[in-house]
Amino acid sequence: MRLWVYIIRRLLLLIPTLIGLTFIVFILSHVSGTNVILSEYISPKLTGAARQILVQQLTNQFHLNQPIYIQYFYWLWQILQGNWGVTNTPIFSGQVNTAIALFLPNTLMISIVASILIWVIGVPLGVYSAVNRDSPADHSLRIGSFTLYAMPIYLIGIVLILLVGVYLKILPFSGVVNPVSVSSASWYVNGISYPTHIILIDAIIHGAWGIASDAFLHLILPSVTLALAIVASMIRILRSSMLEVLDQDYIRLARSKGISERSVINLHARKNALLPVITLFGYTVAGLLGGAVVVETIFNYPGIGYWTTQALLVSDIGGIMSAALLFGLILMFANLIVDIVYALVDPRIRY
Amino acid sequence: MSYTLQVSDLNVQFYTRRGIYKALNGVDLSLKQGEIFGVAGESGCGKTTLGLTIMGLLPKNAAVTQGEVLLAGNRDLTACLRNAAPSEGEKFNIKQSEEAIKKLNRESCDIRGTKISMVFQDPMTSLNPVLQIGFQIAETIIAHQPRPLAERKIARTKVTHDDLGQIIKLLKEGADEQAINKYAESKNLHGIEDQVLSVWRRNDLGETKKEKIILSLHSEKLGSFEKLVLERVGSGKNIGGWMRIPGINRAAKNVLLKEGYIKATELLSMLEVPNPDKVVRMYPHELSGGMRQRIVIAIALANNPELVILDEPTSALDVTVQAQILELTRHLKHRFNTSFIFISHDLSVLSEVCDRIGIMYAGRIVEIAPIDAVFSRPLHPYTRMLTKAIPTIDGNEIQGIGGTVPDMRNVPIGCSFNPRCPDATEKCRSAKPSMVEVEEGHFVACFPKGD
Amino acid sequence: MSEAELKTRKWENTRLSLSVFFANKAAVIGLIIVMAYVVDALLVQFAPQAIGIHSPGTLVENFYNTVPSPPSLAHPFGTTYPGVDLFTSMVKAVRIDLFYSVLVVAIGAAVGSIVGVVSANVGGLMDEIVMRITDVFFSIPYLILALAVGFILGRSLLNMSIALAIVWWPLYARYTRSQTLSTKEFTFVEAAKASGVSRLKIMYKHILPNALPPVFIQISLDLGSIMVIFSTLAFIGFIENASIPELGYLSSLGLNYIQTAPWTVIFPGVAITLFALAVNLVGDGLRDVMDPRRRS
Amino acid sequence: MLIATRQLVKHFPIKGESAFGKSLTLKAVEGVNLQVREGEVVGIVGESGSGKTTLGRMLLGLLKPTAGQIFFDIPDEVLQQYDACIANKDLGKAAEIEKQYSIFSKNRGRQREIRKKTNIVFQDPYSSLDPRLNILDIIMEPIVATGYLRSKEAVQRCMELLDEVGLPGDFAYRYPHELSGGQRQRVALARGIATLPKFLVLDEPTSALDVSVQAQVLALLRKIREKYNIGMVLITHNIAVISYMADQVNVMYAGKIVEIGQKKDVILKPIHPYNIALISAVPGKAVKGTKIILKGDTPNLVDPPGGCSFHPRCPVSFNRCGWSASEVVSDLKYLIEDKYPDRFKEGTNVSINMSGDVIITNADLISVKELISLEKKWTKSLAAIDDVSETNEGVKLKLSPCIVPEMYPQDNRLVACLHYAPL
Repeated sequence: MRLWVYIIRRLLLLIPTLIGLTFIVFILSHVSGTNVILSEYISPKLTGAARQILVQQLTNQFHLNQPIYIQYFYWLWQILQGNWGVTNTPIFSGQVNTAIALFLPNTLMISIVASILIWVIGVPLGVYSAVNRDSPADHSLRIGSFTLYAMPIYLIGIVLILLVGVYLKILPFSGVVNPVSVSSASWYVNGISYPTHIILIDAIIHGAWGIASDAFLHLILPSVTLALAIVASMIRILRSSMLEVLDQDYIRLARSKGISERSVINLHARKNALLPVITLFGYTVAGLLGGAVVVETIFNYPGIGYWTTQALLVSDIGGIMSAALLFGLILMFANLIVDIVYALVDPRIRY
Repeated sequence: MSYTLQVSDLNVQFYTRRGIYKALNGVDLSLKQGEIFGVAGESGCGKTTLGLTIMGLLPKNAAVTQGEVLLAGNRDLTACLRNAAPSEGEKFNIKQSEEAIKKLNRESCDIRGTKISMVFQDPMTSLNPVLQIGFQIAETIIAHQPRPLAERKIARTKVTHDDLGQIIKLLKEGADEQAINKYAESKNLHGIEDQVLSVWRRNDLGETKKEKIILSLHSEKLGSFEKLVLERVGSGKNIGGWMRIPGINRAAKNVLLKEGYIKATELLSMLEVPNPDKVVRMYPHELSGGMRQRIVIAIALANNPELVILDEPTSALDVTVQAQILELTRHLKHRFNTSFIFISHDLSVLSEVCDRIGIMYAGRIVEIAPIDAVFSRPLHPYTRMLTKAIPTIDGNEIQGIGGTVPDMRNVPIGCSFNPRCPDATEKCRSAKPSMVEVEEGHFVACFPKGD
Repeated sequence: MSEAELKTRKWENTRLSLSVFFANKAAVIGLIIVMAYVVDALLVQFAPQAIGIHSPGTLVENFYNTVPSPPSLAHPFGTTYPGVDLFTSMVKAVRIDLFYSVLVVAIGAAVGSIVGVVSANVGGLMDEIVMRITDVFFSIPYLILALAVGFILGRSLLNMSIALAIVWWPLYARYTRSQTLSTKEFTFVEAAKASGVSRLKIMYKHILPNALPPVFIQISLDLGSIMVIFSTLAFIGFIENASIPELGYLSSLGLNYIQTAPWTVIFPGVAITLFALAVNLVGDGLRDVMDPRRRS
Repeated sequence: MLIATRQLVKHFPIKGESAFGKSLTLKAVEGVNLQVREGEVVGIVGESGSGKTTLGRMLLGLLKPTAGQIFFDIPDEVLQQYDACIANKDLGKAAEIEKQYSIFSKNRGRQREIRKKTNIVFQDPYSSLDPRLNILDIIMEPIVATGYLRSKEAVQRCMELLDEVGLPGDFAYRYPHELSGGQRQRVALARGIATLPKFLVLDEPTSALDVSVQAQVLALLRKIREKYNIGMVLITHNIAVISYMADQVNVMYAGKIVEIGQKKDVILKPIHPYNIALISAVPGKAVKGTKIILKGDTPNLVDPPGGCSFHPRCPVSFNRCGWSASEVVSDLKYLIEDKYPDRFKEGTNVSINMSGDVIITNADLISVKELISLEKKWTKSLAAIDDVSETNEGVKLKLSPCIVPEMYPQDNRLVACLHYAPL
């Protein structure tokens, strides 16, 4: 079974999960009765006859009078066509699609930077603490990762803000970019940068290095917070799987070959130890996206998470449900990538 | 009489939470050149610990309290392990033992894999599941003998078509290895003879096919970077200097690795592995148990070591596959003139292959006998009862040994077999018998019946 | 071999596991902290007056000086936004947090393990369906799913814990299922089947006693992380405008005073971290006791 | 007859990389006929992958067979009657016998009866005893489960059993992890004979034990057999253990029984080629004659070789043994390209045409014939070539049809080898 057969099989497996995901989101958004949905589209001030006409028009538009599963298919058809409904939250109100186009890039930015940090920090530390087990470094690392694992994400964020932002004053800790430096840029119109809506990349495209560096500084703190929250569990998993691998026969055989201890660790042990970490990376991505909600609120970094919490405060059902669906899709895509990477690394899966 | 290995009064102890296990209580052993020495014993007698101690692969909670292991007369392998062991009364310090093991690993890099190598019991777990077979073989060659590899490749670029024709003519006239070596030396094509001979010795190819392969060995083109690496390694210098930068270092290693794969193919064809060039690219999980054990043996013999320790190599294999491996071991013994230590719990397997057998009980060698003497005239009561307990296919009466294996935390004083020994005397319970040479080459650690 | 011998045999076995546990200093410290939290919660629940707490259920707000004041003799941990004394409200908050976390773990573990055990044994189609359902639950980040479910049920603490339980049971279902499947591989299960023991009896006499202990350890490890998630949900404003003493909510009160009054957020946060850390240490210690390799 | 099986088959479905749809199956056991009399010890010997363990588990009903019947406690004449019915296709009567004697019959009484009269002892002493129960509960389990004795007498019975297997009485309150391998295997044996069964399956009982402990356990097995006249099926890969314990011996290879007979015939005078190689491969000086070293590995059971499944490795295989076209093609390719490149032009190509014959393109008839006669002795597959003819497509090689060997009687034993098939 070569690689592409395996990938196709994974894709086919995605379909039931996808249907399940959309069904859950549909149930959640429709279980509280149709009037809640209508309240989304009709401003409370509208009353009397005008309200009736609008209600009637919306009912047949959304087929609200038909049985539940027919509604589901219509709703799903709407989603597939890209019309995800409407949301009104303090920071943004209008079509969900534009909200996504606006906020998604920022969240992806933080998540990707955080993932890179997790792998760059997590792997060497996990391997190091397993190799010289019970050394002082190992103990401090374990205590550090235990504490980080036990700390709620918002506490990590606040501690970082206090330490780095307030006390040392070297890193900005709120918003995406310093409004002063951006006000003059032509491509930055009331909070939205064009063409990619990510200020850092747009600044680079437009060659405004000052703004780019400022945007980058704003990016560091949220991603570091997110990374610290997840790196703790990764170090724990990597350390225990590394310890298990170091007891295996093939490591003893590698040592009996007389090759240097460093290559025994890097070539033989590390690759095998990473396998369970890769499979559990799907969970860390879930933690990442979950964490983004909190991190964006603390650093008021306008991403999907910030939009979700705003939607929660004003109980805007459209926002929350589309956010849940969006996060679900991102996670599913991430899990697919994780499976493919795993098949690449572990030959036993491929054939 | 040159001994490849001398073990004198070796004592090893394991410190666990449930007490101190005395695994080895004074093992004496001297191994002649090119000999297969069998170590037989039941589980818990310390035979695997003996193999691991010689290789220096003991776990953290183990310590060599006494005795030494001398390789080829001078090199003491267990020095740093010994002085890490706690002296009498002092508590075992795991930190110290860990340091000692790290030091030992660094120091014995030039012995393990070249002078001594080891084959473990279960072929299913001995090979790294995520690395290719060729890589795992080439790795040990590159670690210890990068220079011959480089020379082989350079030789291939320098050799001309008629040189090869000349060598084939020599081979056809039945010239032996030295003659070919001399010829290669004269044309300073060092390294070509090794490749030609390994192709010539393959018995799964026809005469003409071999000639075709040998003749195709010439005029190999080299990239500039490859040339640089090979020159450097060929002249004996290791990959140092500016080549130490990670990116370049890996590329340099890959150059050698490609040649390592070719050498691995030759090794595997010598060990009768069918279509070796395909196997080199495969992963361990695609091969059967017997095939994997051959590959582990190939790894062990890659740098033709002086001593190979085989720890129960055939116990996890089927009878017919085991016969293949035992046949292979006999064949290798003549071919390589290395000495082997063959550890097994099954005396009949040892009788197939070994020249001398040492019977171990409770961490000591109680009898050393030439192979035919073990079954015909066993001297030590334990050996006598052991040979009687093995069922054979003509359905003889078998008789077990009373009692159980002694608890290694408090080994019985005097001769450790006395609780289960039928003719144990008062002397056996008090004094520890030393090895006595009853016949030529036949030693036993037991008081003669009389006193 | 009288009854006495049997008892000493059992006692010797537990003595060994106790010695393994208490040799692990960290686990002991963890145990002490957890005990402290539990005692605090019980005291507030049953004898609030004993420790001078008047209204265990609500925050005592004092709107005269809403500006948070630094830690002083009167207020050991200082006060937070609406003039609420942090120390007493934190003491009150522990009860609520602990109760709801335990509730979530209990529901999640109960539902999860039953589903896991049954699907591992019935196998076939049912097992496949359960696996697909858990896949779906795993495909949404648990914080978001909890948000969405909590939002539908209404934003009260009880609904929040039900939302978390709904999100958390698939984890236990998967874990119990894999434990049960690996226990079924042992040959003593087949030996029991061969000696005529009924499937049901094999289940609760052989498979469960060997499969469940590791699940209990996983539960103890999760108690800490559930409390963290619970307070995170409260922190991002899941509870409408209730003035309920909850550690996450207390932290959120001090959110816009970070620069001037950092203690308003730090102290409740540390309280949660301490508990989660302690529970993890205890869980780790228990795992060493269970793991045969470490006992030798 | 204590136990009799008829055409027993077991295929395990595997989630393989089948070509979209056709589900692959591992053919573990293929058409096995086994017979065990009261008090007789039948040895089943074979290497890994020969299906002996699967067969053992099916005899006790732990695994449901894909096809075939297993009868328990069936009188001999009813068995002959059943064979006759099957022979002349009288399925009605056969089904009726099956309903009455098969071990999978539905009525509960019969099931309880069978459970009481049969049991099993496993190989690995460390995983066949429940770590959470003490020895008393372990041994008592079959007694209580089948209602053989009430719990009060059961404790007494356990003490007797412990004494029977040579363990001190105070072991009853110990836990499995406090015992050595040999002691655990004795406890497993005590559990096996707790309800005085008439039939006991021993799946590699002594392979995990040391030689001295193995000798004690084997002696104990012999004593129990004589004392209680228990019929046993001893499954092992160790031929010496078989020669010590068993009366009748079945040698299995790739899911089929290749030789059945008394111990003195099958082990001392083996005639099936695989059996000869197996006996000669047994280590130890006692084996006379030269050693036969088999090439290759145990066959892949997902699509086993056609005809006699040993033919690819068999030193004495001949044309009707079951050589398939693909095997002949691969051997010819190897010979043409590797061994005799000078005899054949570059463009020679070997392929299989529609009707299953082997076609060699642009090679002349004489050199092909010469090659076959030269290499026939070593490359066995060439023996399957009946005739070589020149056709427009190229040189055509007609292969002889292959026959699946049955059990043919040969000097008072049964052997599945075409050499001994009546012509």
